[in-house]
Amino acid sequence: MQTISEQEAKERIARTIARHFDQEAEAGRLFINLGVGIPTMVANYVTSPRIYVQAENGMLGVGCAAPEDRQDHDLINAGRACVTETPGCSYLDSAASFGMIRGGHVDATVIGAFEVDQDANIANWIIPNGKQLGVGGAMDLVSGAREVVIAMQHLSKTGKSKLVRKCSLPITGIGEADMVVTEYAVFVFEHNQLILRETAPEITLEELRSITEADFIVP
Amino acid sequence: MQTISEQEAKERIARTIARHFDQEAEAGRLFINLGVGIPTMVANYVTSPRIYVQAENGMLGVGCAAPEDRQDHDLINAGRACVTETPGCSYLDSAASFGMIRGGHVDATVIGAFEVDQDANIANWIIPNGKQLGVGGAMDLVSGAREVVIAMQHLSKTGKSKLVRKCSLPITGIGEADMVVTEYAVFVFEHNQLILRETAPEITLEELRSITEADFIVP
Amino acid sequence: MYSDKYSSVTDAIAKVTRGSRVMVGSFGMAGYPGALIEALADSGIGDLTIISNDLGAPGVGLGRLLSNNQIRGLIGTYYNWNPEVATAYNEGRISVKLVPQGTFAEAIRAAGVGIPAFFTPTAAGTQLAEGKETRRFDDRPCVLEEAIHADVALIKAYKADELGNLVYYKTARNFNPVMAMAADLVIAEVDEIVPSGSLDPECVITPHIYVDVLTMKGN
Amino acid sequence: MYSDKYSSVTDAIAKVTRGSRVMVGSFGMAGYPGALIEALADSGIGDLTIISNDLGAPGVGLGRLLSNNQIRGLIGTYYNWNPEVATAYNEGRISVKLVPQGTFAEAIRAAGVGIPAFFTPTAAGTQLAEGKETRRFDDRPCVLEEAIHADVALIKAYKADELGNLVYYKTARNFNPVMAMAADLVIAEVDEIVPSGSLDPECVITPHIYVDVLTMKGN
Repeated sequence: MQTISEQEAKERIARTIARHFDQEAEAGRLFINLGVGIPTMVANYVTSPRIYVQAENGMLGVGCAAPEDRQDHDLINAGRACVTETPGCSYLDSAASFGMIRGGHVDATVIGAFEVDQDANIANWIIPNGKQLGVGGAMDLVSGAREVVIAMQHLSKTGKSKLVRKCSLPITGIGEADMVVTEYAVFVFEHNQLILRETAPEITLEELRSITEADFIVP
Repeated sequence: MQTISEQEAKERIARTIARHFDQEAEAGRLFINLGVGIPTMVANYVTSPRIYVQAENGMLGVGCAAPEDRQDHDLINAGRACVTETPGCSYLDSAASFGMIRGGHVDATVIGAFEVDQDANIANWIIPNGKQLGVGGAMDLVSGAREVVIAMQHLSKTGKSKLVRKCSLPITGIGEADMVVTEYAVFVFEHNQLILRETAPEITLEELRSITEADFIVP
Repeated sequence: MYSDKYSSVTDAIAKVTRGSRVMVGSFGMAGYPGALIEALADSGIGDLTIISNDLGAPGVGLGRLLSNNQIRGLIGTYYNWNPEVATAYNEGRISVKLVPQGTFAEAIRAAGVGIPAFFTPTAAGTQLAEGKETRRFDDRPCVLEEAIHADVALIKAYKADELGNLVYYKTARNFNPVMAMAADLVIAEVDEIVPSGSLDPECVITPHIYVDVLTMKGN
Repeated sequence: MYSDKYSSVTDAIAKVTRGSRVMVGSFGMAGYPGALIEALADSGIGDLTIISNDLGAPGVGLGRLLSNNQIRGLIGTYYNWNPEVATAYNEGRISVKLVPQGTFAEAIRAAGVGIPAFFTPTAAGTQLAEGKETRRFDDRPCVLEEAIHADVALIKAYKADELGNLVYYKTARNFNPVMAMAADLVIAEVDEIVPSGSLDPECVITPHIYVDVLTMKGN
């Protein structure tokens, strides 16, 4: 099994998700919300003009990152990065913005995760080590967005599978994951089962099983 | 007991309430909502520049009735009368407008009533005769506005007291009335008691008692 | 101005099917999608549940749907402006569910923002709270009200941009923005379509994510 | 421009008393009432409960209140940007109530619009729903959340008119408009005060009914 650099892994995950969204957007407009980290990178790779980015801190139609000389610290996304406007964008207060999410109007959210289990439970808000104290919009997003796409490296820093049988960390939502994209594979949840959809060229199915704790179905 | 014409009665009620609001507005701005009928006439008599009219169909800062040659049928109050703007007015959707009312931000509402009883219950939304089918904003207003002022003629068309011991018609709200203004008297509810505050010059206390079914206290 | 959401009034109304729950914006005749309603009446589509504040006047606007026997049920707040509603209800031809106006607006917003139910002090202890759970908060009785959702919303806005962002005009705003969030299919009748980016992003009332179809009178 | 609501920053902050529940608008440093917070930190007023999305950064902005030991409790969504919060919490110096960001925004709005409690699918089945009533709607578990109210709200807006109508600037809007509805005393720090009538009535975000005090930095 060939190893992939962290940077390469992240870019591949973002590209894979961007391709998925470009395909979905062929049927019509697609409204997406992107979390911090790999999820934000997805915006760099989507090509469809019918994809619109929502930021839960109160903006629909978020544009690309603001160039250094044109940063406005009152024009930010939920990761506090300075962004730009797109034509037809609009601003919302936080209740209206989360209403848009909770009401099921946002087609997809891309988020990172510490763990996802084979029952589609997501753990991405806290590692109970006493150093973190925050949930932000994570729970609202996984329960509100129509499709929840998990963007994460396959293995933790210590080499453990992040796709697990059962989440050991506090969960963010019950059974909310719809798709998991790692640098080695794409999985979807259908009918309460985790199904393998794609495998990266440098990995065999056997190798994938060996680095994946969760049970998955190969169609 | 001297009789008063219906027109005179209505104008007197409206003037009395307007005077009450002018006094209240000496302490600061006063936001009021006016129902259809006598309540609307209150706007003609208030003199304080610190009184602002809210219309529950979605406007704060309602101006006077629109002159016939300047009517805009998309600029109306809740009685569907064409109105005008005042400087600093604003428009609201219905949820925001009733949020303003339910949230206790509107200082007072003036409404008519079929009956008010001595426990401050109000009946003003329906006479169960099968000809009416509507509640409108009546229940929201009596439960939401900080002060509920009832503007009604003392007697019904058939000469019965509208201030009763116990409402016989379906109620609009429990114990919500704060003040009742008729052409003959002003009453307030305090500590669960109906208290007489003012009497018109042409009526004696004895006469008032004889035309009032509800028990009231004379301080 | 071209919009990929643009449709003729007739094509737009063809999306309404027999038995649908249809929300219609308006307060009296303010903010009323007139061309859409005329087309719906002309279509003869029946068995409809109409969710609107009122039902216009006899044989006029929404009133035509009743004269045409297209209505199975009504959910709304105030039918006193159209006495044919009480008649049809008394004769058992239609069902009518009366809701206090503020609760009606809030319940529609709730559907839009993914809140299935909420407690409100409005109507507690009245006939309109019968059969509903009541619970005390801060020693005040409150009624549990469920969200009101629709299959289709027919709304009226002033201007749309090409994307479908909407702004409204004065008190024609009323229920239109909340209904735009609360239906599976949202059809907006507008007076004008302007280029994307020409509406101030701070002043967009209904972001385009909520709008499926744009149409204009006379097209 | 003169406004009868105008006050110096110092006089405005003098209205905050020991033990108050204080809401503060902002998301990170966007839409942050900086002058008011500096004055609050300078005042040394203690035993405060701060209701805000986050607590800025260590020793900066709202973070100063923690360094100064002015905080008894926090209600908010995300303190990972200020690790001193977790430390103070672990050492038992402050209480912290974490709320999902969308629930937080909705609960503040609820307080503003007189809704004492609502059901939401967000957080159902997670640690943040422990001890809360859960009920199924449409077969989906939902959590009962209560409104969040404050004694004082410190908010940041862009422009006010003389009356106190407010408009915001881009993503600096965030929690400010909902907090403006949800406190007994609302103090708004603005960049500019313009004449009444110079803000478009269609674009006012916070009507002046909600605003008690206007203040500006450096005054």
